[in-house]
Amino acid sequence: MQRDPKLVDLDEAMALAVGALRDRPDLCLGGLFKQSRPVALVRAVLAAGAKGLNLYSSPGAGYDVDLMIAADAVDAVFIPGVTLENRLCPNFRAAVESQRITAHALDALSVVGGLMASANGVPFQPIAALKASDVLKHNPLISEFECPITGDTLHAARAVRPRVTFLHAQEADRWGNIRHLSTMVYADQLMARASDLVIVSVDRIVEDDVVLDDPRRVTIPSHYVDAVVHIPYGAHPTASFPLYSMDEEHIDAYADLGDAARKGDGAGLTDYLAQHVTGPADQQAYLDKIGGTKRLQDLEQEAAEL
Amino acid sequence: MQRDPKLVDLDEAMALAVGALRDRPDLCLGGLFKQSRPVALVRAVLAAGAKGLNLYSSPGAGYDVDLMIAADAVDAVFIPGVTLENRLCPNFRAAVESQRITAHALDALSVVGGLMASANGVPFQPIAALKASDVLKHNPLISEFECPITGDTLHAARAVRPRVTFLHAQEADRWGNIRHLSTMVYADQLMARASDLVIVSVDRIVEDDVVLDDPRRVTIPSHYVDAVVHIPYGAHPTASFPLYSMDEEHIDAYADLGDAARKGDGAGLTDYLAQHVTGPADQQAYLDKIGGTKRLQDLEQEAAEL
Amino acid sequence: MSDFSPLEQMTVVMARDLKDRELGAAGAAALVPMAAIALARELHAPNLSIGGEMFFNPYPRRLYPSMLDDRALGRCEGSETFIELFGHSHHGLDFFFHSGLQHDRFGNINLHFVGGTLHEPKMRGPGAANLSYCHTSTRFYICPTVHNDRNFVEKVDFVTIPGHLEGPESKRAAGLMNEGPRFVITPRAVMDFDPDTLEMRLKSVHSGNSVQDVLDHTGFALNVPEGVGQTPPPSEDELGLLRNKIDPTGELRH
Amino acid sequence: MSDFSPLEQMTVVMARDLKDRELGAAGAAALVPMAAIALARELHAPNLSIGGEMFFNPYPRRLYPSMLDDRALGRCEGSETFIELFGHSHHGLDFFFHSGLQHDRFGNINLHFVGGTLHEPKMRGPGAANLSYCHTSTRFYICPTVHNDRNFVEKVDFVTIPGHLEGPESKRAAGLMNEGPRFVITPRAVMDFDPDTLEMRLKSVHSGNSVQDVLDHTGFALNVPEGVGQTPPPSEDELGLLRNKIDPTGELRH
Repeated sequence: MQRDPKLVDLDEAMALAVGALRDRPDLCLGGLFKQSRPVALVRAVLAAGAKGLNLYSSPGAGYDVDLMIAADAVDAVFIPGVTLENRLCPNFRAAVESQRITAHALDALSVVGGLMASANGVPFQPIAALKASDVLKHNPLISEFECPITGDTLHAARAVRPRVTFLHAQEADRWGNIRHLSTMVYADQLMARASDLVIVSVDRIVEDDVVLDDPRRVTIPSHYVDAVVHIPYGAHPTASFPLYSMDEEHIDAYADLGDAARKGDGAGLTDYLAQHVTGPADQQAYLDKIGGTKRLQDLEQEAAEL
Repeated sequence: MQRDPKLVDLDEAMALAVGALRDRPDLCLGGLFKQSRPVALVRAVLAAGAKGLNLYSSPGAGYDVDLMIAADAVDAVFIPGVTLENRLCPNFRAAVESQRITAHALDALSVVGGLMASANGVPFQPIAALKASDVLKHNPLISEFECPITGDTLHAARAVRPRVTFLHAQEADRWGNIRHLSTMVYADQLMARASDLVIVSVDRIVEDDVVLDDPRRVTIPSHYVDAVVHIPYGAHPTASFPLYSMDEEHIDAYADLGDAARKGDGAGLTDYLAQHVTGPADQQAYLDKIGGTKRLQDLEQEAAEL
Repeated sequence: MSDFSPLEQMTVVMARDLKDRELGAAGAAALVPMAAIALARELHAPNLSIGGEMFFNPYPRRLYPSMLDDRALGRCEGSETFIELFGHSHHGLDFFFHSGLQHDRFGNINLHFVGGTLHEPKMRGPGAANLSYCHTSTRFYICPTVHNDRNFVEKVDFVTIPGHLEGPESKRAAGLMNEGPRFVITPRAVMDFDPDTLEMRLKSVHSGNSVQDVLDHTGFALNVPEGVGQTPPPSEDELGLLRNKIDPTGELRH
Repeated sequence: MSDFSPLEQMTVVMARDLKDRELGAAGAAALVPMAAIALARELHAPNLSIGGEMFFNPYPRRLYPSMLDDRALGRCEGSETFIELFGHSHHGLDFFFHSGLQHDRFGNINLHFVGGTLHEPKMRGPGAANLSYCHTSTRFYICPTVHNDRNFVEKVDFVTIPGHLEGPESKRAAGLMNEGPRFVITPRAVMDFDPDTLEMRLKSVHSGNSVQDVLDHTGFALNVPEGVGQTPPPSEDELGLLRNKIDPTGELRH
């Protein structure tokens, strides 16, 4: 008998994701802000018509969350910080201000604590460091309780178990053992341990021996992974260090379209979604659209020079 | 101004350790069973006359704990499994049977949960997986409480904060950034995060750039480390993979002496302690005693062939 | 069939019961269980994963008495730490393995002491790290490498690892929801548990042993159902894989 | 003294207040704080550690607007994850930095919304990830890169980051035991807090600004104690290190 690889094509991965999200629409995204976001998987699930999602992430997100809101796929956002860092997220902001989505007021410890509880297999994670912020009055992930050891009032972050998690990493073997080569890995490993269904896009596939020769480089063992998809530049326009840097120009141009839409002119944004999300037949078509080899070489060059 | 290195000599490290243990005698040891145990540091603290210790460890320990008991340095053992794996620990067994030490009945989750709580900075870690064992009736680290989320009865492992932790790793830079090169790291990182004072022995010191060129290889950042001591073969007779394997013959010969002592003939054990613990002037004298270059080459050879 | 050792017989019995796509780990006394898992992966369970004890899918070049360090685990598909083990212990595995100083009629296991009390023991054992897999995992196997009237006793002096406690009612009362111990596999025989009473009973006897031998070496009156036969010995295939690929240094034959 | 930018002035003010052997982190809007920490390490605090946000002691070749990804952090003395950040958030740092959409008289910070309510906001801001360092750390600095009557208001619409709340009593009642915000450092001036009332007051005014300028650009009646002078400008040494070593691409001058 032969072992079954977990390496699948994007269509197979999306069939898994869409089915699971129909069951419970809680989707979690890996990376942080502009690094290692699973954007190709996000575009694919939008192209597949995802709707009504509850979005989770490591505590900071921007472009991809905004894009999903622009594509009208989101009901609620459970992410503490949503920003492009150098500017606000236009569609996030517009959708909250017009009450088309609910953006919960949360903090990092509640989200991370909830994922820790889920990964640890316990009903909650105690938190002792939340005090005095108005965020505590609205936060749906926590409740107060009395510490059984000290008698102090603590917060319990109830287990957060995403139905589906999308991650992006640099490498995997065919069995689904994932290798982040970046310095920062954020909450990707925690999310993989905390989630029901985990789909990972990787820039490249490596031979089995690459994994076995350096097991400590495996950031997420295959056990936690349901499907791996080989998508070169799958994090674009966010970065996948050390392979390529973030495409700030692309994100800024997108944000300009979003701001125009927020002020009433949605044509550019609609066209952007058609050209980049629903239009491209595959990742290569998308890469041609965003500037092709020339643009990608620039981003690789920036990453190589760091 | 210049940055102060954390690299110190063994005497300085022991001055730190002995002072802290006088304050509170809770000592925790890294590694597991026969791998990456900080044995040179253990010998040094025994030679410095440590007494009345409460010993913690990752959930499994053997030779070093038995040695500390043989040297009459231990009051209580808070380690779930104490064994040489191929045989029982002779001095541990004899000391418990004659009620010279208290060996608490514990489990892995209580100890690990207590260290997790300490590392996380919360008063306790909830545990939901402890059921029906007689260990629960005696375990001093946990108490029952009602889950604020589910209403179920859970166990709270109260934070375990060792006063001093000894670890052994393969490499460090002079600033105290630690690099385990072994595949298995066990609870070393967790202990470093959970403890007051952390002293690490390493087989070799590397240049600053070695750390900076591969930050993800840093298993314990300098922040958690109070002192690094350069002690080649500092884990002997336990292993420091991938550099050298465990010296099973040495451990077995020691256990034979322990068993003889348990049955009434303590001369061999007394001599062993004099020859190996209190006798050697330094690590080189110890290494000469245990077989010198020839023996060490064999252990290196075994590790290299794996 | 060529000659085979009791540990080889134990290995193949365990291997045959492990299924493809399961997740399991070998526990602390790992020589025979690790051989069994490796054999199952070679034979009929290529998607069986070894995990839950800080490593995934090791590829050791030979077997070692302990399988918890880099000698056996240095080459594997990923390493974790005790923090992830904490999570696995709660989420559970499909199978695990245990053995102890004492095993009793209901499959309870004692690793702490024999005679006296915990803090005034006549003989102190090693204790145990991992208690939770015995009930968070779907099932476990009891596999001591000796079988005599001192390690198989009517009632253990201390329940380190709960098995079936005192039967179905006590198990339910304690919240043990999974199967618990399925088989007891020793160098002499295979035992299972009566589904109604959860009492241990003889299932099959290894080559070279009689039913009476097993009863003589068991410290309680072991139930012997009708038609207990011989344990199916290792096949050529099983033994070939074991000796050529998994255990080239013959650790199972020492 | 050569010309210098408002952000360079902010940087040196912060750097001068950081001490050797402290542990701190820069927060999300990290350009100026990270420059300040780097400058302090060069000048008088070689043992100051940067940590608590998933990395230790980075050595970026230049500054970036965000300092939370591999552009700035790829070369560092160790990386962690959000799990370790959870621990640091409880154990606290020596110092941290914050800025928001609104800052009020008591140093409270709003990053969530301006006008309306949380779920029916007039203008929705980004929110914030890290709330705890503001009180688990010994102190923090408020350092927005703009200073006008819309981001300095009498009372924030929402307390994302608690500062001194409504003064000493409310702080005590809420269990905020540490110093909280020490200085407010903007492109125009430095403010501190009256030790008795914990109300913000002017401390010094940067070169090119008058006291009246600062008052005109502050949305509440800022207290002006006797003898408020000019902020000591960057020294040759400070500016040289900043421009040659820390910020060679001039991010602080754009």
